[in-house]
Amino acid sequence: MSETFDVVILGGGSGGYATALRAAQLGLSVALIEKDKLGGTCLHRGCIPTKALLHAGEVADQTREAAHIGIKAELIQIDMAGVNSYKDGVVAGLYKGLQGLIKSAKVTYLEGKGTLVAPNAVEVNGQRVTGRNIVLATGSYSKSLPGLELDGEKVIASEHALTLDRVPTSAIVLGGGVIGVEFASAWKSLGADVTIVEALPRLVAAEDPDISKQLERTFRKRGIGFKVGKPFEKVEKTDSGVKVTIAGGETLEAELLLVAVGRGPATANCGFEAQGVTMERGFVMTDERLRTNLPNVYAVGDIVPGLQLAHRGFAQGIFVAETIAGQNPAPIVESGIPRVTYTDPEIASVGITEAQAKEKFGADAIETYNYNLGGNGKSKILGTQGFVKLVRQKDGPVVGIHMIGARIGEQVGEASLIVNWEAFPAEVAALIHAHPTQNEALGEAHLALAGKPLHAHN
Amino acid sequence: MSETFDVVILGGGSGGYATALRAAQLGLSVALIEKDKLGGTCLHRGCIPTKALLHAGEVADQTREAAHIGIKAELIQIDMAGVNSYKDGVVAGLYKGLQGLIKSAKVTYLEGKGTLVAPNAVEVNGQRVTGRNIVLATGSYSKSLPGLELDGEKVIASEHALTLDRVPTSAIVLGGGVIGVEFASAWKSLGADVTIVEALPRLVAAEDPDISKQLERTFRKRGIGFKVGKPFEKVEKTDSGVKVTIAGGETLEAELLLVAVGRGPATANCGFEAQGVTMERGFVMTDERLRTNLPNVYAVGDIVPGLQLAHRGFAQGIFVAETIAGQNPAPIVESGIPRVTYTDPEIASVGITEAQAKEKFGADAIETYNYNLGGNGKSKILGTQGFVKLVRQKDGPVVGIHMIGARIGEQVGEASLIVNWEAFPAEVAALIHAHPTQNEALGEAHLALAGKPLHAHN
Amino acid sequence: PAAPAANGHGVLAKPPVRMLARTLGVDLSTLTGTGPQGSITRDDVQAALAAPAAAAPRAQ
Ligand SMILES: Cc1cc2nc3c(=O)[nH]c(=O)nc-3n(C[C@H](O)[C@H](O)[C@H](O)COP(=O)(O)OP(=O)(O)OC[C@H]3O[C@@H](n4cnc5c(N)ncnc54)[C@H](O)[C@@H]3O)c2cc1C
Ligand SMILES: Cc1cc2nc3c(=O)[nH]c(=O)nc-3n(C[C@H](O)[C@H](O)[C@H](O)COP(=O)(O)OP(=O)(O)OC[C@H]3O[C@@H](n4cnc5c(N)ncnc54)[C@H](O)[C@@H]3O)c2cc1C
Repeated sequence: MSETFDVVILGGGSGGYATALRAAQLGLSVALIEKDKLGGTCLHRGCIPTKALLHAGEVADQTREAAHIGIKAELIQIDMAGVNSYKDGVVAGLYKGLQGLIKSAKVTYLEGKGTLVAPNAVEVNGQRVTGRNIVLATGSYSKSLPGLELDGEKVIASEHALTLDRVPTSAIVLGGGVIGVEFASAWKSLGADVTIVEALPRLVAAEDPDISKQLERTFRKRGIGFKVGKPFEKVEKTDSGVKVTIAGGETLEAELLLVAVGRGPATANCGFEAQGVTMERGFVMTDERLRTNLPNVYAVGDIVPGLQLAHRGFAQGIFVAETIAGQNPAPIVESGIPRVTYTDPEIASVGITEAQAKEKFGADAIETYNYNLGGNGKSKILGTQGFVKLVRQKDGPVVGIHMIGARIGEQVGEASLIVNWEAFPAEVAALIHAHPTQNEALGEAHLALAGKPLHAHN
Repeated sequence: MSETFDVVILGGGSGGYATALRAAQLGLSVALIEKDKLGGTCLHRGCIPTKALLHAGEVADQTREAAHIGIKAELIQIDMAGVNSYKDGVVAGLYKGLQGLIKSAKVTYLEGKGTLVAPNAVEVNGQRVTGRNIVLATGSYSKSLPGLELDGEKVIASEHALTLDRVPTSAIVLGGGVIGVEFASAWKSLGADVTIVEALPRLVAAEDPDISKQLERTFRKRGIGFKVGKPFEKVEKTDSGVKVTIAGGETLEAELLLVAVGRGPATANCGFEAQGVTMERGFVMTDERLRTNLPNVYAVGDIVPGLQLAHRGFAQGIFVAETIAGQNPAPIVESGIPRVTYTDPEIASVGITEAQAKEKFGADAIETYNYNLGGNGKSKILGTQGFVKLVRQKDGPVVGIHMIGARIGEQVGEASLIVNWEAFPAEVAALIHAHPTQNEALGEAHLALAGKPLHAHN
Repeated sequence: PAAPAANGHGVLAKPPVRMLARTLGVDLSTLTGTGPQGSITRDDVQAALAAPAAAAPRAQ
């Protein structure tokens, strides 16, 4: 290619395509290089298909429990072919939409594996594509543990789990982080017998401990097994599936083992090291403006150390595009990024945990409040338990919000405004919250923390 | 009673009990007089039981449609006794909680019909209860039309509809406002054949016209009939039910007629006029600080002209209690109160409509944006259609947010912060919204209105 | 995302701070911000209230 692009982007996932769309909007010429499918992990093997599975699971559970609310229904069968075609249909629709967006944005889309061959050039399909700026956005892959080999059949990763043609009769999920608990929740709802094995002492260990406790309590009620504080030792294949040994020698058997022990940066063999990009354990190191050590070379998304979330990738992509276009966007504050786990019950959080707040401000300088969803009419109607936990600086703003309960993920928008805009509890309490919504629980929590509880039992 | 209370409250509904709780918190002595049940309309005959019905309907619909997403299920029967015991169970649980709150707040609770007998006294059960301040909170009742008599059997109001022991085979709903469309939606989901008759040219006429259009489109798809711009003429009882004649002479037949033509203030025979309280069409007139014309006599809730919503009553109650305690709370801005209609699809709005904004600022001084939920992953997963409509002042803040779609009511919290804090689209766009949530649609709408659309097709 | 944005008069302040200023009757355009990128903080608003000469609070 003789043209020199303003921006050449390597990788067409959340981070890469957001960069491309925003750069094109700002009048820059853009080449987007993708070896597989536009949309990347999130659209094809991540966020979207998992949430479709979880929704199918929610409907299955609701059908099972419908009689409790007077709706006599029978769950006849989980038709996994049907679930998959629903899931694939959702993905296909969004994929088509995204392709349309990239096309109408006049981004030059190049299919093929790209390699960084110079600080200003990527080679793809034997062609050299040069850019005044390069954005690395090659994403991540499912990691495993040393000596634990994925075979895609009995020992699988999330991408295999999403293409199974059946619900496993039983499954062991290795890893109690976001991806692990989401699959455990979905499979249980779809009829599998599930046990989670986690080396750390609690599930979703990145969340506030109160959240872990409530998730574990509900998982226990739902019959989802979990072994926490139990490092994995080995897996053996048996005729019927797998046999897993965990710390202490206990063994567990199941039809398959899902390995969900985290995602590593997909940066091998992309020419990054060869061109002198500073890296650490495979991650691309950047400053807070997402600049690598090479001039005009940026990185976005899962290859940059931090939260591995699609919306962080979107935001980083927009940030880098605006930077390249000469704007001066404000750096992204990692703790202000909202986080949702789509299990039943859902988890949502933004800002810092109680422990982090104590460390930052001192134990005496913070206050917390837990509002129990038991006092929330809509949550009672949905039959869910959980809470909204607020962490504030004494005489200061709310610095963290942590929530758990059915459908509670959708509350993260208001929570994010509160934390990122550094609102005081009294300021939120002064705003009227609609009755009867789950959203009202956020209002009630702030009323209570502002010293004027309304429907609060403590 | 020899004791003179700091506050005597007449009516223990949303407005009255919120006044009582907040006043007690502030150290005031409080008497709360209620002739029926603590909790009032909202808890026993309004917000809560209707939302339980609507949730039962949601589950019924989801079961019917489960096969589309691979969950083979059969809806065997709507067991209305079961639905009612679920609904009553939710109400009973919240009722118990509320009684506990009033008790532990040390509010003097007096059961009986109260009459204002002096500007500082209410008589109840032959006893005179005096107060340094009086708060009128007697609420509202279901209105009818001239000549249209409710018999509680074939021609009923919402309170009768909530105690039906069956789902009517067919129903005509007179009135396409919030209460009418909610019953229509719930009954349709539970298997009834429903037709709404509305004199105004559109359903939910208080909402932005785009919202009405989308609701009508979805109701049409759901097979909910409606006749808009058709004033009611008369109803005749037949052997099998009712025969309703509407403008133009068209007749409709059904098992029953639900009259949902609005709620009037429940102020007759309470002694208000006799004591010289200024009233209009039965409503108690107040200034923006909720003071009536009589010294130290306040009014809150549905008897004060304006939005008839429980959370407005809560807020007014808190406001009056704080005023009486000598605080100086900021007056409530009526347009900043969030509004949710719990139909399928749900409707949520806060701030002013496009038409109101044009009137207020001039047609050239505003901008709007409609974000279609078709671009929103989570909405696709839920299989819902709808949009988020923003109304802003040009180069100014967002002044109105109007939303429609399944479960979208829960987005009203973020919307309310945006409108009430007069945020600019760019300020909301700068905050990261979690993927894949419905909440993200609010983020995308603001990104688009800020000139930097991401997943938006126009 | 934590950065404040222009409020239409070229003044930088987060929405709740603007609301606070309005409630207290402080005109933001008369203040010099001490926050990130010159944004006006709560402390700036409170300080202006304490020193009315400099801030010229306006009646609501
Ligand atoms: C099971 C699962 C569930 C998840 N759920 C959520 C969720 O609910 N919410 C959320 O926010 N996040 C979720 N995530 C995380 C989310 O998917 C990632 O954070 C996001 O996809 C990262 O975007 P990215 O652009 O950095 O990388 P990717 O999406 O991985 O995209 C990288 C792209 O680059 C391409 N590529 C790589 N190397 C080359 C090369 N050399 N040449 C050309 N192309 C190349 C790849 O083919 C890929 O398409 C989930 C992840 C998984 C695995
Ligand atoms: C079907 C329906 C659905 C609704 N859904 C919602 C919704 O989803 N969300 C929402 O926000 N709002 C909803 N509303 C409206 C909400 O119920 C009212 O806005 C709210 O109840 C008003 O509170 P209030 O305190 O003014 O009056 P009420 O709740 O009516 O309470 C007044 C109380 O005063 C008592 N009383 C009256 N006169 C006397 C007297 N002389 N002596 C002693 N006691 C007396 C009554 O018994 C009653 O308990 C709904 C209403 C209905 C009818």
